[in-house]
This record gives sequence, structure tokens and C-alpha cells, in this order.
Amino acid sequence: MPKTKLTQELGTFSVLYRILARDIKVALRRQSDVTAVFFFFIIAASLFPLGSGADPKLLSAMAPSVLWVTALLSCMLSLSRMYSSDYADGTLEQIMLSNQPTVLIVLMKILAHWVLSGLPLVFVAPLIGLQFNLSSAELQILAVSLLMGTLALSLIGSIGAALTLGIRGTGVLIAILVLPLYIPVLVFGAGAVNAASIGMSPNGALSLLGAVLAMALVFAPLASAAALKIALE
Amino acid sequence: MQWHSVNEFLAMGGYAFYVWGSFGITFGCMAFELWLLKKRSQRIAQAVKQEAF
Amino acid sequence: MGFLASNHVLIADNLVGVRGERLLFEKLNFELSNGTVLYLQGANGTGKTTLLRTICGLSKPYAGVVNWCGEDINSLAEEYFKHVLYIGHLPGIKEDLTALENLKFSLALSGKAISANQATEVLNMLGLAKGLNLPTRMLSQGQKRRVALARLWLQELPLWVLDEPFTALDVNATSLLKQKIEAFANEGGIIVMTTHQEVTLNVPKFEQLRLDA
Amino acid sequence: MKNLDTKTSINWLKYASPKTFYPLAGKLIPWCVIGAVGLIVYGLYIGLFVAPTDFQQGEGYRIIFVHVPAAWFSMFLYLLMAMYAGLGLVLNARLSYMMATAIAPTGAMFTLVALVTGSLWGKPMWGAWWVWDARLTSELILLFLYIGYFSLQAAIDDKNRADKASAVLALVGAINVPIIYFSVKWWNTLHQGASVSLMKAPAMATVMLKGMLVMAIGFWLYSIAVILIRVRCEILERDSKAAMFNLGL
Repeated sequence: MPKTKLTQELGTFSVLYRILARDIKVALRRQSDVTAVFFFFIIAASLFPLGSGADPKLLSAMAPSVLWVTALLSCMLSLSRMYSSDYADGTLEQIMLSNQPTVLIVLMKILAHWVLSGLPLVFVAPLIGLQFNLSSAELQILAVSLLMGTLALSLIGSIGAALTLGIRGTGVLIAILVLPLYIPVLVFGAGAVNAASIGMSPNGALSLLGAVLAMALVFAPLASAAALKIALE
Repeated sequence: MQWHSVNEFLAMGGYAFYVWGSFGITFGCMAFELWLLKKRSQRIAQAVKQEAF
Repeated sequence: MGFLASNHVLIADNLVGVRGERLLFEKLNFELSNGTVLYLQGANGTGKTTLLRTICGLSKPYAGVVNWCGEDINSLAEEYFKHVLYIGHLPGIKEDLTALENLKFSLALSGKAISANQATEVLNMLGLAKGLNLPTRMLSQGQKRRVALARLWLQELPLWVLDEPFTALDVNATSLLKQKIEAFANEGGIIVMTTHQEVTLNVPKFEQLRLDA
Repeated sequence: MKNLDTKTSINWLKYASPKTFYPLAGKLIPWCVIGAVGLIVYGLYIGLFVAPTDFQQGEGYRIIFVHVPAAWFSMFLYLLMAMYAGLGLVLNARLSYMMATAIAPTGAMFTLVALVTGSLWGKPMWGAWWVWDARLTSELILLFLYIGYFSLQAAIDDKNRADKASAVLALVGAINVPIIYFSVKWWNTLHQGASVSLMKAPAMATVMLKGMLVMAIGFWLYSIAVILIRVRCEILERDSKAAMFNLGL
């Protein structure tokens, strides 16, 4: 029987980092989930011009809303995976019983979801924006607003994912719970790009989006942790 | 009291449909809610009676 | 490994457990000090799992308090989790990760970093030498169970809450686990467990608690 | 070791307080109903007979006597529901979860009424059945929040978890209500410029304000009555033991 003393204690950050790293490693081992969200965004965004005709002026007018709504929907599609696979194989319980506060654990889960589903959108959205002949200034603002916006979407979405854990048929249910809460993020995010397209300075909208993000950073992990505890009872 | 006759009152200055529509819907919804509740409590009382005997 | 030098005590006072609208157990009291194994008996559905999850703090009791070293575990939260090792019905391992990665991660959760060969040593002892680098979904049910149990040999936590640890284990693994439980109890650990197999354990204090339908 | 004897259907009365609440609510309901009917009739009298014709909107403005109180209560009842939900989570009191569950339908009803009457008011005044006015849009989103609350409760079978999960959702929703209202208002001004807010009620003659306040208090008593009736149903449905006791069987 091995009697060697265990080597070294792990501090809070290294434990949390391992939770984040493990989530990303597991997701990358099963690429299909991650890329599905990414391709959904590209395909869905390209559908709109097919529906509305290719008049450049019309496209660029509706581009902010189209890109933002499809980004929001693709973020939401992958929400149910945030906790459900860990819930099913029992690792969620083990993680909750680790020596870290639940709120920080939840934050790591949210960051993992954001890195896998939100961040890729930030890079691909400007490319798709070219289809809608957005100017380079607008594309920059689009990327910046999505950078902040997708994190807020993951944060708020995690509450819906945690509330509906373990319930059958959660796909649509999460959408109903979370979409009304997404509205401020959408309004300020798309608003920033709209402001840029009509020559106004987008800083007002971006700072408001930042404020919503800050509030989400404070409240979402708390609400998600409470919801997880309820789900695991 | 500025209504001089009943049908002037009913006409509501030409907005009859909108005004009476709004009032009708408001009190209709309230009545519907009360009716639903009455049915629900009857169902409970009935279920409990069965369970008791 | 005298890490259990300090004495621990787990007290349940007036616990009430409810599932849905059904009362499972009421006015349940026990006090477990170092070196005790509490063996929970009862048919399926009598609330054994709910009681175990209440003891390890995953679910809140309907009424009553679980007390660890004099403090209500509800207020202790993570402080209490530092001392608890819970193995439930679910394997608690990630199917896409290898046995080694799973073991290292579950140790990391309790703040311990272990070297690869320490982990391999335990996994080999449990007969998992062949499947070390395979994703655990390739392993059989019994092998997955052993990967989940491997951390019992590595973690130094004073309180074990085991929900039917012997299920799906073959004879060899069962005797290995029995020896480990006895060794742990003799070193001063506290174990609360349920099992369907008749198991005789020679441990300092052996208590039984029956939950009937 | 002590054996545990368990009873199949448990006697909840020991743990919760619905036992004392049930008869108390029973006494209160008739008074609320009488008060509500009286005040609503009086409010209608003021709104339809005493209030003068508005020089701008003619007789159409009388819709505000139902639209505005309904809008007030759609918002107020949501926040009240969130408060009871929060209380339930903190105190783990089953009764306050039941109160939150009982408030939701009435709140949703008032939201629906506010939306319909708002659109009936918008059509003659601004020529469109739906006006993307900040208040009406927020009212619509409030309806979505109610829908979210109901669908979560319906989706979870275990009553205990359904209460707690929907309580968390109600709290999160309540935090979001002001943010949503602000973002819609900001969106409204961004796109329509600083045009006058379409739904601003006409200059408030005191008699109109009085009419609306009387109607509002009438709606308030109506809400109390309906919520108490529903909570009593909720108590009876949740435990047949209490049901038999309270129905005197």
C-alpha cells in the first residue's frame, strides 16, 4: 500500500483553474458539440439575406440585429450542456463537494462555456458582417460588443441551465426562461453597433453593456449556485 | 353628468368599441379567473370527500 | 499516516428526511466518533440515499441538524466538505477522460496534487493496469467503479460517506476495499455506508441503523 | 439502535403554518370581495360619469381607468411574488412559496389585460394596434417573465424543487425588471428620437386621478381576495390531511 506523503497542497486558484481546464479538455475531446454552435451561427446568420434580398443598404441596416440575435441564439443552444453532462455522470456532485465555494465553481463553469461558445463568435462575427457589408468601424464595434455581450449571455444563461438541470425536455424550456433576461444585453449590444452605423459614438451603449455585464458577474453566479444546490438535493 | 341619453352614453363619442372592449376584457378576465377558482375548489372538495370515506 | 490524530465526531440530532411528500425518517439521532463504522440498512426506497446525501451536506434535512465537531454543517459549508469523501450511486468520473486524469482531478478537488506514478500505483493495485490510458467509457462497469474508488487509497479525509461501495466489484476488489475500510477505521476514520451484501468488518466500533418502509 | 417508525402520509400541520393561515384567510376573503366590488363600481361611476371629456382624446381616454391600474398591478404583483419567493428561500417556509405560486396567475392576468387595453387605446389614438412604446414593450416582456415562471413550475414534478427553483427565477426576474425597463426606454429614445412618449396619459384632471386611484384600490382588494382563495386551494391540494381537517370532515 503506498504510504508516500502527498506532494503539495493546491491553493484556491489552482483548484479552480483545474476545474476550468478539465471542462475545456473534456469539451475539446468531443469537438462535435463545440463546432455545432459555431456552425449554427454562421449558417443562421447567412439565412437572413436569403430571406430579405441582397439590397446592401437594407442588409447593413439589419446587420446588427441579425448578427446579435443569431449570436444570442447560438449561445443559448449550448447552455443545456453547461451542467447536464456533469450532472449525469455524478462529477457535478463531486465538484460541489470540493473545498471551493460553489459560487467560484459556478464561475469556472460559466467561463468554460463562454470560452467554448461565446468567444469563437467574437472572431467569426466580423467575417459574417462582411456579408452584410458593414464598414470596418462597425465590425470593430460588433466584435467589442460581442466580446462583452457573450460573457454576459453565458452568465445569465447559466441560471437557466442550473434551474432546469435534470428536467426532461429542457431545450426549449431554457429558451423561455432565459430570453427575456437576455433583452438588455441584446438592446445595448446591437444598439452599440447601430449607433456606430449611424455615425453616433457607440461608447454610451458599450458602457451600458459593460454595466449589465458587471451586474451579471455579481448576480448570475449567486443565482446559479443557489439553483444548483436546489437541483442536487 | 354630460350624457344626455343612454345611446349617447353607449356610443362613447365614437370610441364605443375601444372603450367597452377594454372594460369588457378587463372584467371578463376577472370573472374568468374567479370562475376557474370556483371550479378548482369544487374539484378539491369533491376529491377530499372521496378520500375521507 | 496518523493524520486522524485529532478526534472528530459526527452527530445527527432529530433528523427528519422527506422525499416529495413522503416522510422517510423522523427523530433520527446518532453520534459517531473516531474509528466508527455506521452501517445503514433498509429496503430500497426507505431513504438511505437521502440520509447519506443529508449527512454529506448535499441535501438539507427537512428538520434537524447534522453536526460535525460541534458545528452545524450548514454553516460550515466548504469547511465541512474539506473533511468529507462521498461516493454515491453515480460513478463520479468523466467518461471522456482516462482513469489517470479522473483520479488526479478528484484529488485536486480536495486540494491535493499527486504524481502520476503514485496514481498509477493505486490503479495497478486495483487491477486497472491495462486500461490506464483508455477513456473510461471503454472500461466495464466494475472497472469504472474501481476508478471511482481509487481515491480512497490516496485521499486523507476523516469522514467517508459510501453509498453501496461494493456494487459491481469482483471478489478481489471487494476484499481490497474491505481491508482498506478496516484499516481506515482503525486509524480513526469515521465511515457511514450502506450495502446489500452481508459484510462483517472488524473495526473498533460497528453500529447499525435500520430504516424500514 | 433506535428503530424508526415512519408514517406513510405525514401530518404537515406540525411543521407548517397553513393551519392557522387557512381559517384566517377564509374570514378575510368576503370582506375583500365586498370592498373590491364596491370600489370598482364607484371607480366606474367616476370614470364614466363624473370625469369630463378630454379635449384631445374625446371619450377614448376613459380606457385609462382600467389600463393604468392593470399595468400598475401587473408590475406590483410580480414584485410581490418575488418578495414571497425570496422569503420562502430564506425562511424555507412552505406557506410563502404557496403565496408566490398563488400570486402569479393574477399578475399574469393583469399583464394581459394591460397589454390588450393598451393596444385598444393605441388604435384610436395613434392608429396602430401595437405601438413600440417603452411602457407597453416592458409590459410585454413582463408577460414573458410570467410565462417563464409558469413553464418552469410546470416542468418540475417534485413540488418541493418546483417551489424553490421558481422562487430563484422570480428573484432573478425581479432584479431584471428595472434593467429591462431602462434598456427598453433607452432603445425607444435611440430609435424614435425624443418624441413625446406616446402613452403619456392626458393632463390629469384631479377627478381622473381620483377615478384611477379608486379603481386601483378596487383592483388591490380584488387581487387580495383572489390570491387568498387560490392559496387556500393550494394548501388543500398539497395535503389531504389539512384538507380533511379544514373542510371539517
